[in-house]
Amino acid sequence: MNTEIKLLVSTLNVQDCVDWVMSPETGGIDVFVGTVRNTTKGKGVVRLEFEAYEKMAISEMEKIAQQAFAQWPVQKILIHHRTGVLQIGEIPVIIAVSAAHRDAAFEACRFIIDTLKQTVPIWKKEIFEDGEVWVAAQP
Amino acid sequence: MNTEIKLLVSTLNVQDCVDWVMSPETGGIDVFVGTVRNTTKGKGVVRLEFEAYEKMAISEMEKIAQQAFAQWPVQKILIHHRTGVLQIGEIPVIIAVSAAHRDAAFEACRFIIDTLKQTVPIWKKEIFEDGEVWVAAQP
Amino acid sequence: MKINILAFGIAKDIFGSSEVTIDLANDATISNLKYLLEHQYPRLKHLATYMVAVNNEYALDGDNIHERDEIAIIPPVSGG
Amino acid sequence: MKINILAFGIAKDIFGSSEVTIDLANDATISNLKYLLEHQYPRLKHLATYMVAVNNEYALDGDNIHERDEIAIIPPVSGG
Repeated sequence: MNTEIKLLVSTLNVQDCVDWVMSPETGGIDVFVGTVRNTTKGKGVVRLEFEAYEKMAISEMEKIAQQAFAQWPVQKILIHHRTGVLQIGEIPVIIAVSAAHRDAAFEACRFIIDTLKQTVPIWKKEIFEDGEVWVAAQP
Repeated sequence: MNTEIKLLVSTLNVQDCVDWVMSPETGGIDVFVGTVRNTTKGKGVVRLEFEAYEKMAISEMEKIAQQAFAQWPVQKILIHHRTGVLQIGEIPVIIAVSAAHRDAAFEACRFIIDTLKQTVPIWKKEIFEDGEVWVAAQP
Repeated sequence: MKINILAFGIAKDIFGSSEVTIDLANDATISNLKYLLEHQYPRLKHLATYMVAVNNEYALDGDNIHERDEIAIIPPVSGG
Repeated sequence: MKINILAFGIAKDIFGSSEVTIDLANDATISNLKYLLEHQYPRLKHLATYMVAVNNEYALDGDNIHERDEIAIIPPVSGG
């Protein structure tokens, strides 16, 4: 298999992700690591909560990986996404892409995170000191 | 300090690099991991040897980092480069860039590896079964 | 036909539940479903947008709903 | 003046040493140095290109060389 796509409730590990996509034919790996910021639009964030429609989220992430394989000469694609409660500095998502040459890895990785944010049924709630909001839900 | 630039003789560690660039203000980290491929132009590679003009290499990498800070709103930049003998699958270079927003991290990371390959005085010798060659030296 | 509707994110808050049951005509479309839901849960109309998924695929307004289809309300996603 | 020249990568192979000493006029330029080196080590002319660094900075052909400058021959780089 050249994809590993998982929703996880435990801490994501960057080294494991790099190790999984690496092979003797690999010349370059691009890794995107999302992290929980302490502010959003200038307002202090206490924590985030992620919820997923799990089966469909996996299937949409697999589609994105297949689109990336169709567009760039990449070798392996890994997408790990957290669900549940995340504190500041924790990692909601890791995307790792290996390729013989780096341009393909960079471009596919950026395509995957950009598309994931548009199509994959995962929702993020920001918890502030004085309330909470589902991100992007309201106009 | 918002840069960490090192030439190292021991194995590079991706997790350490991500941990170093991450801060509570970080929303996204892009990491480029170079790896030693088992072939070059269809010919089997046995191992690589990297040599650096150390003081100048550090100073040129620092310049590239400063150019990246001038062009993109990024927070921290790490460049770790190996010297010495590397086997297939080992990591010659890790570049990690953190930013509040992912576009800046992706663009700065790609700029740094592209520029590093053009200007930083580090040389790579490919060792084949039947000989060896300094990469890019001959026309 | 009785159809169970799964709800996620803000839709779960609007429905007050992660699953609601709606009575639909046998040849109902996604459009018909949205109309009924928006009548019963007017706050749905205040979302930036929302989609309906049928059997884990995004559906179009004209698509028909069949008994035993897995239907889910997909408010604007915000993963990553 | 006697100037030590550091060599790296293929330049080290061409010189047969990581450091050679060249006798230069006091007002010598990078161009003068390259001319002398290429005379003494003709294989330098077969490189794709090469640069000279003075005190850890890339130098131009017209730049002057001073006693105690740290001079290095920089064949095409291939890091990363």
